[in-house]
This record gives sequence, C-alpha cells and structure tokens, in this order.
Amino acid sequence: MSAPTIVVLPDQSTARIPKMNFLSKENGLLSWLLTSDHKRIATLYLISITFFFFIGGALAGLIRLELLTPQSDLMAADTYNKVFSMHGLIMVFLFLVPSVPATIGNFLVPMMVGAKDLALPKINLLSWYLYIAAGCMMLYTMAVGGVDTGWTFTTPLSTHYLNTHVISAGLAVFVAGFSSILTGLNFIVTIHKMRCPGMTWFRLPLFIWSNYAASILMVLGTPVLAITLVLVVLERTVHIGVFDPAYGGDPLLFQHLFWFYSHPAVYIMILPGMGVISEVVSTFSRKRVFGYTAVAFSSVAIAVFAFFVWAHHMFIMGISNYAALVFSLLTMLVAVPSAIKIFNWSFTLYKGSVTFETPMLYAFGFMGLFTIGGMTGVFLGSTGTDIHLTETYFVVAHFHFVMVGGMLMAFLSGIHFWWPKWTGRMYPEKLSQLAALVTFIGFNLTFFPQFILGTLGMPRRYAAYPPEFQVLNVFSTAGATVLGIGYLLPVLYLTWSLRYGAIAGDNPWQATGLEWQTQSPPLTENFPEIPIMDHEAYDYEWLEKQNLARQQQEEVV
Amino acid sequence: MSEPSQSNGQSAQGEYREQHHIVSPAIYAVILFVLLCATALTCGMSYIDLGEWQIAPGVTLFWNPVVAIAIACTKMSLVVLFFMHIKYSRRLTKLTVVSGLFVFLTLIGMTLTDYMSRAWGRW
Amino acid sequence: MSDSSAVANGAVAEEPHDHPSYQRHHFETVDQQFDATNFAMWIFLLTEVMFFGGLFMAYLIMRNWYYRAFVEGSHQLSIFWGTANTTVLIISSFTMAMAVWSAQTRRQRALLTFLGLTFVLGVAFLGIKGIEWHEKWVKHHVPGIHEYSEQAFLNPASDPEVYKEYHDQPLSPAMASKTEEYFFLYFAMTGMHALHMVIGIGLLVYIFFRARSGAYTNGHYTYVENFGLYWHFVDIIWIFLYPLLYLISRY
Amino acid sequence: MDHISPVLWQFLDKWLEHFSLFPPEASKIAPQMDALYFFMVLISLVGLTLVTLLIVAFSILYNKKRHPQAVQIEGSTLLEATWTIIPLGLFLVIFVWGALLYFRIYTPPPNAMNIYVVGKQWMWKIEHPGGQHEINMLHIPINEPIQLTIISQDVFHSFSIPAFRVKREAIPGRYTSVWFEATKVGTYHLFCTQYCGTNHSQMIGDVVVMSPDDFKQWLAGSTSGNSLAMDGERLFSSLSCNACHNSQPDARGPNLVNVYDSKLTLSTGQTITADDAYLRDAILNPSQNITQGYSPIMPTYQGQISEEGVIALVEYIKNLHSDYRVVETLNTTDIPPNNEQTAPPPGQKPPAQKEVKP
Repeated sequence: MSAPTIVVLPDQSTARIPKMNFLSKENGLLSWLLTSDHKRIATLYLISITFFFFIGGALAGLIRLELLTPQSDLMAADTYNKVFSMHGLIMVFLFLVPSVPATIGNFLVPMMVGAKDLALPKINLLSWYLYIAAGCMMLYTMAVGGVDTGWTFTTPLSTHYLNTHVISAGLAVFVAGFSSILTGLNFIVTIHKMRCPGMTWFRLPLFIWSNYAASILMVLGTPVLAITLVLVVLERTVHIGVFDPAYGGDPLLFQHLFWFYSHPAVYIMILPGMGVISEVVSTFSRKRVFGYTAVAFSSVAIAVFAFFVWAHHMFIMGISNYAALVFSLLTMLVAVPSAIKIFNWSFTLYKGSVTFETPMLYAFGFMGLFTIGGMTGVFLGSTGTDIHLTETYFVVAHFHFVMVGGMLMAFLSGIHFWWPKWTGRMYPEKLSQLAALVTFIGFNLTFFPQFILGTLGMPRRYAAYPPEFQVLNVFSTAGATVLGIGYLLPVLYLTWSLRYGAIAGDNPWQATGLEWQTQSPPLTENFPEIPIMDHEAYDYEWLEKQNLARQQQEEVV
Repeated sequence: MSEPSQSNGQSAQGEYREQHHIVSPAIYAVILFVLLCATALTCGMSYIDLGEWQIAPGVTLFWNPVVAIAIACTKMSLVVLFFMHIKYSRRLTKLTVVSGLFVFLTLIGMTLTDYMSRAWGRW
Repeated sequence: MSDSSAVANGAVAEEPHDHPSYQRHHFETVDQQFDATNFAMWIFLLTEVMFFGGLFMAYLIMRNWYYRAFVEGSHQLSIFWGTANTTVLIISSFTMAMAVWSAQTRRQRALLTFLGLTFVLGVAFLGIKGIEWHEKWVKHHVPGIHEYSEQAFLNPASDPEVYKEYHDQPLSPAMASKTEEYFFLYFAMTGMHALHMVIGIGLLVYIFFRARSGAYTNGHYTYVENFGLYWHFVDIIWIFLYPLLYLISRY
Repeated sequence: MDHISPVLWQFLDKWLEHFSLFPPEASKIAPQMDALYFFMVLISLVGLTLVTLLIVAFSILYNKKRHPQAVQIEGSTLLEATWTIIPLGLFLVIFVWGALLYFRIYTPPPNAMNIYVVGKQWMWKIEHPGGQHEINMLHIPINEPIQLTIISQDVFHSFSIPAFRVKREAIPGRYTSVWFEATKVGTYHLFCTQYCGTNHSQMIGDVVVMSPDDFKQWLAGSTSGNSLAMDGERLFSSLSCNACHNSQPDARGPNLVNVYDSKLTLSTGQTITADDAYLRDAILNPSQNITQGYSPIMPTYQGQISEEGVIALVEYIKNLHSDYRVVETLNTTDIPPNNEQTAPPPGQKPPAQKEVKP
C-alpha cells in the first residue's frame, strides 16, 4: 500500500473496540484508585491536570478582566495579587510541570521502549497521590484566602511581610515537587533498564530522549526547591533564617536557590513538548526526523546547560556584574540547541509528503510561537537589554509564548495525536482543526501586545496602570476570550468523541512508533508479547513492508 | 549520562553478574577500622591550629576546614566504594554517583561565582 | 523505590512456573528487577544529595560571613557526644553492610542479628542527639521557639565549663546575635538528618519482621541492599555534618 | 458621529489620544539600548520569516497531493553545522554588545551627582544632597550625570525609569547604584517593577527633567534649610559618635576625616575602599568592619537609625574634609558618651595609630 491517505480507519461497520483493553480490564472506582497500570495512572493524571488547568485559566480570565481598565476597579489590589499568584502557582506546579510527562509521557514511555509498565508502578501511583495531595493543599490555600507572594515566593516579602497563607502554598509546592521527582525517577530507570530487545539508545523515539532529559532536570533540580521552601517555611514560623537581611541572612541566597530549580523547571516544561513535536512532525510528513542524532543530543545539551544559567533571572538584583557576564554567556549557549531543533523540524518536511491533520497544525503553531518565545528569551538573556525589559510585560509575554504558545500547543498536539491510541476513537477532524486555528489566533492576539507593553515599560503584577497602556491591554483581553474558546472546544468534542467518535483501529496515522503496533486502546501489559525492535526509529519503509505483509495474509485468508 | 554501550537493558544478561559480587566481611571490617581512625584523626586535627594561607589580600585560606573536609571526603568515598558496592557495580551506577556530585558542585561553584566576585572593584 | 521490589503480586499468576514468587510481573528477569530497583535507589539518593545541597550552600555563605559566631557557637556543642555519635553511626553502617552480606549469603540468623544491631545503634544515635538538643534547650540556644539567649557569647565567662576549655573572647553584640544563625543551621541540618534517621529506622523495623519470615534469605535481597544504600547515605551526610558543625577551630 | 456607540467612540478617542508603540528616548543610554534592541528585533524577524518560509514552502511543495511518496533523508551535517554556528555567532555578538551596555549602565562616572533613593512599602523616598526630600518624585537637571544610590528598608523593590532604559533593584540592607544622564526636558514615569506587596501598583511616581536654571530654582524652593550632611552632623553628635571618632590622637575610634574613598586595612588583614556601602556596613555591623589597630568596642546601630539616618551620616562622613567640623561637633554637643557599651574592656589600651591615608 504505497502512499495511502494517512488516516486509514478500519471499515466502521465492522470495526470494534477490542474487548480486552486497559480501560475494560477491571471496572469500579477502586480498580482505578489502586491501579498500578501506567496507562490508567496517565488517565487519572490527564483528568486532574485538566481540572487544575481550567481553575488556573479562570484565574487568568479574572486577571485579564481586571486589566481591561487602568484603575483597579474590578477587584482590590490585594485580591488581584492573590489571583495572579494562584494563577502562577497552579499553572506552573500543577499544570505545566506534570502536563506532558505525567500524562502523555506516563502513557507512552513504557510502550515506546517496549516494556509492560514503568519500572516502579507503585511509585508511579504514589506520585499521582502526591500530586492530588498537593492539589488539595493548593485548593485549601485558595479557599481560606489565598496567597499573594507571586509564584516566586520572593523573600523577605514571603517570610516576613505578608500575612497570607504562604506556608500551605509552600508545602503544596513541596509535595508537588516530590510527585514530579518520582515521575522523573521512574522515567530514567525505565528508559535505562526496561528497553525491549533490540531497542538501542539510537533507536529510541525522540519523545523518549526529550522526556529523559526533562527527567534528569526533575530529579536533580526539584530537591533544591524543596529544601528552599522548607527554609522559607521555617523562617516564617520561627522568625530566624538565612534569607531575611533583618536576621543577617541574604535574600539573594534565596534567589540563587530558587532559580537553581526554577530555571531548569522551564526546560522541564518545554522539553517533553519538543518530544511531542518531533513525533508529530515526523508522522505527518511520512519521514524520518531530519538529523535524528542532532535533535536527540540537543535535548541532552539543553538538560546539561540548564543547570548553569539560572542567575540570568537576577541580572538587576545586585549580583556581581562579573557573575552576570558568566551566566549571560552560558544563557546564549543554551539558546543554540533550541534553534537547532526548530530548523531540524522544518527540514523534516523537506521532500516529505505532508498532510495537515490537527496535531500537525498545532505543531506548526508550536514552531512559529516557540521561535518568537525563544528569540525574546535572548533579549532577556543579554545583560544590557535585560535591564530595560526584565520585570515588565515583556517577560510575561516571553514566558507565555514559551509555556502557552510552546508547551500548551505541544500538549494539545500530543493529546490529539495519541487520542485514538488512548481511547480507540477518533476526534472530529474539522472541528478540531477549527479549534487549533482559534487557539493560534487568540493566543497571538492575547500575548503579542504584551511585548509592546513591556517595551513601553509596563511593569508586571500591576493591578492598576497608567492610561496610555489601556489600548493594548484591551486587545490582550479580547484575545484572551478567543483563547478561552479555543481551549474549551477540545474538552467538549474530545468528551463527545469518547462515545460517538469513529473507531480508530490500531494505527490510524500510519506512524512507526512501537505504541502504534499494538491494539488501541492497548492491553494492560501493552503488548501480547514483548516486541523486538529490528528497525530504526521512524522507519517508514519498514512500516510499509509490514502493511504489505498483513495485506497478503488477509488475501490468503 | 546516557551510555550507548549500556544500551540493551535486558538482553545482555552477562552484565548483571558482577552486580552480585559479594564483598567479604574482612574488607568491611578493615573499612570500619579505617573510618574510625579517620574520625579520631579529624577530631584531633581540630585541636591543632594548622595556620592559614594568604592567597590574596583579603582572601585567606584556613587549613583546618580544608583538612577536615578532605578527611570527610575520604571517609565518604570509602563508604561509597565498599559499603555501597560502587567499586563492584556497573559503569552506569558509577556514572550516576559522579553526575550527582557534579551537579552538587555546580550548585556550590556557580553560586560562589556571584558571592566571590561581588566585592571586586571594592578593594 | 523499595516497595517495587518488595512483595510478589498477583500478576505472577500468568506463568507461575519459571518465575520466582518475588518477581514483579512487568520485569523479564530477576536480574533486571534487581538492577532497575537498585538503579532507582541510586537516582533517589541523587535527589537526596541535592536536597541537602541547598542546606550546605546556606551554611557555606553564613559561615563565611559570620565566622566568629560560628566558631563560638560550635564551641557550645559537646565534642564528646558528637564524636560518640559519629562512631555509633559508622558502626551502624558497618552492621548494615554485614546485614546485606548475610542476606546475600542466605544466613538468616546473622541477618536478623545485624539488622537488630543496626536498629539499636540507630536508636542510640537518636538518643544521643536528643541529649544534645535537650542541652541546647536548657541553655536557651534553640533559635526562634524558645527565647534565645546570647549571654554565653556576650560574656563567655558566664558559661564556665565551655569557657575554661576555649577562653573565647566576648563577641560584639552584632556578632553575638549571629550565633542564632549558627544554631538555626545546626538545628535545620541535624533535624533534617534526624528525620531521615527516623524514616530509616521505621523501614528497618519493617525489614526485620519480613526477614524473620525469611523473605530476604531466598536469594532475593534487593530490598535489604537498597535499604542499605539509604542507610549508608544518611551515614555519609553525618560524616560531613560532624566536621562542619562540631569541629570549627577547637584550638 | 452620533451613530457610533459612545463606548466605541471613547475607545477610538483613547486610541488616538495616547497610543504609543515605543517609549521616549530621554537619556544618553537610551539610544544605545534601543540600537541593540532593534538589532535583536531584526534577527528575530529574520529567523521567524525563515522558519515560516520553510514551513510554508515545504508544505506547499511537498504536500501529499503534489508529493505522494516521501523521500527518506538521514540529515545533513553541513546544514546542522550551519544552523548551529550561525545562531551561536549571532548570540555571542548579542552577548558582547549587551555586556558592554550593562557595564556602562552599572558603573557610574566619578563626576556624577549622587542622589539617594530609599524604597519602602509602598513609596520612593528621594534624598538630595542639598537636603531636599521628595516622595515618589525625582527632580533632576538635564545633561548632567546623575548617580542614584538605592536601598530598600523592607522588601525587594525595583527602581525603573523606562524612558531612560534604566532599572535597578532596591535590596534591603545593601546599597545598589545606577546612573543616567537625561537628555530631554519633560516628565517621565517612575515604576516599582519588583512585586513588593499589596500596593505594588501604587508605588509609581514621576521623574521631572528640568533645565539647569529651573533645577536651581527648584532646589532653592524646596530646600528644608539644612543639607543632608548637616542632618548627618546632628545625628552624629546626638548619637555621640564623636565620643570616640573625635580625631584626637588617643581616640578610641578611627579618625573619619577624609576617610571616604580611602583604602582601609581591616583587622582581618583585608584592605577595602571606604565607599558608601562600607560606611553603612561599618555603622550597622561594626564588629565585621574593624579598622586595623582598633578594638571592637563600637556598638551596633542596627535598628536604631532609619535608612535615611544612615544616609545622612554617610553623607556627613563623605563631606568631612577637615577636623574642624568634628571639633565643632565635639564642642556643640553636651551628650555624655554612653560608656557602659563604648568603654573598652579593661586591660586593652587602644593604640592611637591612625589608619587613614588620604
């Protein structure tokens, strides 16, 4: 079957969802809450992070509404502070960090390496429970009055000058941190020790490489945040500590420790997204990723460099100018691998045979927006311009381009791409393409004006602002509404498709990954018997041979 | 961190054999003895003033902490190598340990680049 | 990390014949299971290193800024109990290693003895720590919660048994107040370490009873081995805390 | 125009009235900053168009209808090298350019006029050397380098003047400094950009750039009578600093005449320049900054003097060029030194040797 249209759905009249699959194995709430099956845990994660995403999103909506007018008239200043703090905390620690790794990654890593499950299934479940505990603590914090430190817990503000619920928020982040440590640990072990026969490092899908890199960051970075928050909580409770100058501490020490995690955290958030894009772009251009090794190693390079650049968040904070130089230089180095990836993806299309299903559209969106996000990162990494642009809306726009424009696009792309594998059913194509378009437009309308606002000098975290900034803020708010619709649509039609979607069959995209060579939804142990990897990753000739063989069998029968 | 040579997790059974290397109690006993001696040594050392070294005006290195840390590191490596069987375990595990120390030193070192150069131009 | 290798679970029923009872269903071979869990333990210890790393960083900065305060603060610690504790912990590390050895060589009685010894030594360590902490409490050297007294540093002579040993100069009020930083770090670090000890002892009890039922002397000693790694790690942390907190210029 | 809804009309009106896409360039550094800014904008645009072009072109040329069968390509080391080295080169250029700018902005020229800024929740307090105090306002003369010495008395703040392209964090317990030279008369925004608590967004003010004459007038008009240094002098005597720092040969404290900007040797053997930061530190944590040859008898003034007080003292010491003032202060004051703290412990005869070399 040379060059079919990619989506080859089985004959819908006869097609059935396989009787035996991980969803139907056992029923009952308990079978879900006590499961050690990575696919079920991934599903649990998917539901919970979606929940928190929409809470965070609602808060974002409030922020945009408040900023519609120059005065702080919708809500009082301290309410506004609480709203954006909770938005930051929930989005960063309860959505972005676990988004791709804990859901898509959890679902795919074992299948992609050809294992029955993650190396430590119970630890995996534990990590979900930790996440839920963290979520509850965060909700508790919000219920009893919220916290207004911003997600950065800046000392001495957080330890000494605020009387909001810093402690419960801090502990929530602490617990969420451990949940992501356990996920990362599980991935590293699985990728090292659970690969099926023939699955060498350079036959791994790039999704695995990028999740591996992200896991390294999770495992090594997060504990530092954990201990830092413990010190903050201690300082707040016993009124002596190492961060408040009033006690002889050093607030910059907090900045160092905090950003030692929180900068790598940015890569924890974006790397898995990059992995998704590699898979999607390859599949829908029917072509091996251009420069496989380059992309693979650029992920590892990002992971390694990530530990050397954190102080570029502190250029104006009175760190030594010479240290600023060192960190700025290293920041420039870490920017390169991202550029490499972008170009490799675009060249994957070259001489491919490209189709434009929804995941591909999201992937295109990612490539465009991430390019902007990355380049504006260089604006902020260069010490000179950082002085003018940092702590303004330019920063806000920058990291929303990377996080929302990058990671969220990748997340949606991945969800659509693996939805048929996950549920065995297709989502409505046209509608989802529309959603992708709406998201893209809404996103740019929301966040691009903020670059200009930042250049004009509008500081971030302002409840009220000088009137000349209003016009652009109105644009931004308008865009936010569109964006909101763009995010609501997928939830609706994906839920709809659970019941009414067309039966997908094993491999609707004709993709080459091991996960597509098993039934969908997969068995609890993923494969009838442990597969043997006898070809390179993204080997479409191999796939076509397989298909031919299967056809002949069917003819024989 | 990733080791292509380690590549195939499950097929290469041979690699697992040395995992089960059993260290004889005699070695453990020797290590214990050395560790206790080192403890006594570091404790005694702290009562002697080993003096200091003027690297640059304002930058002095006191020998006591240096020696104390050196001894502690020796003890650590003994524990890691023998009690924790690193000496007999696979390259991947060794690599893990090394990378851990590396990142730890990164945290310390890179932070110190700030603290140490803050006063530059002020003396 | 430990539990993954702990108990056999139902899934073994798939092919009961060539699978030992303790092999988890998703592993191909026992070796793979051992290797994976052991590696997982090491990764976990990595995170632990970074966890304490933050504390060591803070300690480093504060010590360099307030050296005198740290010196005289550490003079308040009992070198005797400190050294005793180090010895206790090192020996417990040895007994733990021996426990692993007995599990490897399938000696159940020896295993139980050594686990028992390790447990006793661990408890002894906490006991000694308790004595030391109590002493600080009595001297009002617990920062924050129990009104802190700088008397011993403003006027060392007021604390004779320390004074006759070290003849400390009185600290200026500015510096004396910084001794609180020293004790904050002292309690943060030893506290965090003690917390790890408590967790360790808890697991130890669990292992002990599982070992009584012979769970680790049938060739499957992974759990003991991994727990050993954890125990040695806690020991290593103390090996560094000892010189950093106790041995700041005793001369 | 009555058929347009008034709301929409208001909006259009606002749009036309104040809608700007770029902040005014009102300082010497601003054009240099913008040069780099636009250079990077250019690079980003080139990069973006390149990626977009590639994607669009390939999607058209190689979409399924045109190009049903994909050609498998491994990759190309040459291309990889290209898009590794070219971005790297550009980034390094940006790095060097930015670093130059950074050092220019954060190293004030020696002839700069020094103005003190104290940030507190939620206001900026400005202290002119002439003793003029302002709140959330900063009046400065045009075409004259101005150095701001910034400190916060509670949490992190950040002193930002977008029109000048400068910004500096106000750190509790430490002086930071930034400088600029205004080039356009006018009134510009002054923001606190570091989140500092409830009324963070109220911590804004105006920077007024005036012609030299207007500035002189303003100074004369808004002076509080005595200069910052004189405030400092008053504080100096009321705290009876002069009990020890009386520049007598047998003084218990080092002589402060001309101490500013001189090299001091501390008891730790470390030599250090007595700049604002050092003086502040020496007042608040004397024990860590003992001049060689003196005993650590000075009590800490932590919590006893407000940041403004410290600034006044520093300014006083700065302007202390002859014993005359100190002696004067000595005579004018009748407050006895509070001896239980400042008296040297018995058995220690403080040496009379002076450490100050002008």
